[in-house]
Amino acid sequence: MASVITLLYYALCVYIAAFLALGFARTRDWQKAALQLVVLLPFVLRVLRLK
Amino acid sequence: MTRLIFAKILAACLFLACLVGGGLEMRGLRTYKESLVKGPGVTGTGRLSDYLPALKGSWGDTNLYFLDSGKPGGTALILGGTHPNEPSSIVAAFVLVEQALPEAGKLIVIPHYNRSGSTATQPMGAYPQFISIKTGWGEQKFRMGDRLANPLDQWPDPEVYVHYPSRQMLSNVDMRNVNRTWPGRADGALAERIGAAAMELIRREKVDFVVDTHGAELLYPVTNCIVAPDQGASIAQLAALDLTATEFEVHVEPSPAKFRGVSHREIADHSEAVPFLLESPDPFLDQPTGPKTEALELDGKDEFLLAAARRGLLFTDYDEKGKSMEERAGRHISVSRQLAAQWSLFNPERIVAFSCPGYAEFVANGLGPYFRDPAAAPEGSVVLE
Amino acid sequence: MKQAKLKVFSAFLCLLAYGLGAAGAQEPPKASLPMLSTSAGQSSGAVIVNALCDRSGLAYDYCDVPTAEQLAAGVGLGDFKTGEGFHLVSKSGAAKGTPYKTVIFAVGASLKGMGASGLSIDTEIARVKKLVDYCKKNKIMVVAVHAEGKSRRGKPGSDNELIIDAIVPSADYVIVTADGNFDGRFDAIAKKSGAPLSVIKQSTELTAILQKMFK
Amino acid sequence: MFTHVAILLAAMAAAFALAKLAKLSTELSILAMALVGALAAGQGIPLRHLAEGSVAYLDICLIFVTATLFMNVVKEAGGIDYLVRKVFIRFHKRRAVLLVILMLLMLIPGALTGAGSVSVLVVGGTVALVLRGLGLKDEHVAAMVFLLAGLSAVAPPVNIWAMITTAGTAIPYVGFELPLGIPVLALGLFVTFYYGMRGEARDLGSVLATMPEPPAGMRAWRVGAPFLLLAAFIAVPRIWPFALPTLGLPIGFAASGFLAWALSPRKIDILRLSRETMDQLLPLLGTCIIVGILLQVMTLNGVRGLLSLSIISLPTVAIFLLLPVAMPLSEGILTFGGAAVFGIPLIWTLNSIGLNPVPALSGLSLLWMLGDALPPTALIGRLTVQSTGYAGRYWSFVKSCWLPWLVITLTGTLMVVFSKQLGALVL
Repeated sequence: MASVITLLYYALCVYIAAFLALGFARTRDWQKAALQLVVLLPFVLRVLRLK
Repeated sequence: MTRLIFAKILAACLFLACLVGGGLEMRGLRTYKESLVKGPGVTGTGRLSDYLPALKGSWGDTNLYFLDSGKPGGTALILGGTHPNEPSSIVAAFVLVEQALPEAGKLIVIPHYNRSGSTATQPMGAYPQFISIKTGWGEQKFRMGDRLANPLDQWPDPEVYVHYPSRQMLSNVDMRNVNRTWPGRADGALAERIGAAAMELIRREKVDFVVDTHGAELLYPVTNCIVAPDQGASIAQLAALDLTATEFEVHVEPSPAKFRGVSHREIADHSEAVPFLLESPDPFLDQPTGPKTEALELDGKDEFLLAAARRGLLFTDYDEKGKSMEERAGRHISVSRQLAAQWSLFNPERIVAFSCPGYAEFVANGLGPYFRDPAAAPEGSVVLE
Repeated sequence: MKQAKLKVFSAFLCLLAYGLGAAGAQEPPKASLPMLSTSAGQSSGAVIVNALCDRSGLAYDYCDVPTAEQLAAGVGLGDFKTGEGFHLVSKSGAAKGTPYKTVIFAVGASLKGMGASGLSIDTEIARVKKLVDYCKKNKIMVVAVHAEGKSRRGKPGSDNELIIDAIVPSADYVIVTADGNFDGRFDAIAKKSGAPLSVIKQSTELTAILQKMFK
Repeated sequence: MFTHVAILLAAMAAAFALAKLAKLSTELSILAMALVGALAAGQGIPLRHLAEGSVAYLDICLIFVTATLFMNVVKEAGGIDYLVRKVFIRFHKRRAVLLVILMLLMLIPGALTGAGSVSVLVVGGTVALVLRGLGLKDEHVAAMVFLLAGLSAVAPPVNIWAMITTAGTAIPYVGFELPLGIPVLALGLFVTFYYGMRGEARDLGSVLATMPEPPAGMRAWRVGAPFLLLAAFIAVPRIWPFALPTLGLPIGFAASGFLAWALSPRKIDILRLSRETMDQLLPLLGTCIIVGILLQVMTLNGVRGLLSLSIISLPTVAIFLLLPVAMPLSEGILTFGGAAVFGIPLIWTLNSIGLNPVPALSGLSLLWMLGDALPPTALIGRLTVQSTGYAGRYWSFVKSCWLPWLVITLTGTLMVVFSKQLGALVL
């Protein structure tokens, strides 16, 4: 049960990361693009189980 | 347009550098194994999961070392690495396993009580990832960990941590603090399972007293001390008086009855064993210090803290000499020895006695001579921690 | 077995203390059992006194906050109930209700300690004074021990000094560590009250003194 | 070392100013400040530290995302329009009752989660609509929503500032109910009536006419059920803490959002809504993550140590005098990090002079709360602007907070100064 919940959290991170990546690809504002990547970083680190 | 693409590529490069470079470095800590050489005192090894199968295969499982004198007496459990960011505790446990010789009764030593926590450093802590102690044969390298269990092993945190079984509310991250999850819960979160396993170990091995070693900030009133519940007050007090008279200042703090989840409270309340928690002053942990470097962890010298000391803000003496790892790890061993001696006077049928280099030896010779060379160790005696 | 070991160890300590010539110039007065160990000011000094009583193999009762009425009820302290900040440890082995012959006060004020027992400096002083009055009236020997050194001393009028004033001048015997007596305050009080005074270097020397007192 | 670290601090401040001059966003300017802090300390670009710092507020970011997504679903489904209408029709004649209901609505989500931003995100928009209906000026609506959201974060049972500090000082997180609860309720009522009694309630008909029409199929249970589910997610772990594994708020919000989506009478394109939500939240998430990085760098180069040393080295009176300014500022720069940098050493220092840490921390959190309107991060302030639809200048809404700000500052500071005397509140 506990591991299912943890998995849901990883899924949530993937979901959020996907939108951030999409946002990065689409935006025409370089500052926004940079910010998308900064925000993306912790989510990807968690999904890859690096931190 | 080209500027936008250029900016995006640059940002992506930086992102990938952080992800790969930073990620690999953190992965390096997570997977690094310390070498420990079983000393002549070690008569057996085990795993914490032997006492709670639910821990098996998890990052909460950890090695135990038995040092049995073969002579009748009592049993003491010594915990290192409850808070892996207080490494004097881990260093002391390593020396105990490599050097201690039991003379009566039995010692059980756990060098990495919170193994999960020893595999990641604290976000915003800016810790070094490793600390290395020079020896005659090279360097003995230790992981520098976090106070809490690694979120990769226990996630998510609750909004507020409700302690089992008292229902006291504690800070949410304390659910990953193995010194807030005593006496544990066999089907709880990882840190709670670690507590439950340790309680089972205490019961099954008929542990008489537990020594939980820590480091503490110098700005923290509970430093330089033994924290003991009523059951252990006299033993702790006599140990403190004798040590203060002979080796170094140490005092006793009573275990607060209302503070749940901590070893010095719950072990006393939920078992026959008497717990003692040792705090040795560790400047690295204080907020007002310069950069958190390996040198600061090892020699404990810091200018900011010195300024704080001059203004009378610290709860222990502090000067240019700092508070070295030798001193801090040595205190843990000397206090443990002294507690065993006092324990034995009060409980002659459950004597625990052991010899091991401690404060005086470390301060005089450094820590180097007390680590064995894994390359020169007899076959089968090297354990990867 | 247990007692024997303790005695051997404490005899060793006695010798040590004697060898250092530090057991205080004055020969301690004789005291009798049962004995109650208690606190004046709720600092951790009481734990030190208890630990050293344990080491000297002395049978004693301990209560941190008895009232004069409870003391009057003798061993067992009447209706006293143990709880948060209210401790009673019975090791004297005497029958319930046996009147105490000696009360040892560990002197030292701790806000934290008093707070834990729901006391303030004023209520604590009032409690201690009533206890001492009762002892005086009933010929119970009052021993004041200041074992925590300079850290339990303060400016005139501070909690620590007030608690010293509340108990030490009425004591039948005063024991203080040298650093607690750095300014000679205990000499002055003892001179005025006429009570014997022992100044010790280390609180561990109390073991030898206790053994002599209750021999 | 003092001079060296002081120079680093100056370099970081200069980097921020220059970045702002170069028209970089606040978030990127803070990032520049962090990078310069590391470079100037001779650390190069410390990849591991940047990565590690970025993770510090990951869990809080997850709450922000899921809570906002949940509320956006409810809004999209027409639930908010429905709710506002009903509340307004029912209570528009009993202004005081309506105001107290609105206050409690604002206080509860933040009290339970510890994040005032959740209050703003979950109910801020709704409350703002009703307040406008009551005839409040835009600035006052925003001010009231901001202040109540701040107070909700201070309110028990979950106060993150106190939790960070207690965890760092080994003080149990107990006894905060009254020292936090009493001032929050008193100040909450003050704020509510200070703003709420201004302005004429417009007549029902004209107000309703300005309010969007909820979709035809909308019913009370369709709005209520997701909120009930959310309440269950928050309540169950407290009532039966050992019956379930740790769920955490994000899952609660996600599940409630899912339910709201399923019950919506309108069709909702969840992918589009998620994308919009992420867009809406980007500055907030960026702030949190970059502040984590900044704090990591400040620890790495010693600036954090210097700052905390300087505050605890002051004489007690100076500390008291400085608190009303320094604490909100630290929150404005570091968000919750202010509690870690200043709270922990400050509580030890105050404790050592005999003050009671529980009322003192309660007082400090009242001061920290105000900082959520201050730049560079202005966490709750910016969210307030976003969710109340406030269109005026940022500073004119902050200015209209002046009297409650003063009262809260005074209360907080006095609670620290007299924490010893307030010890009786600690049960």
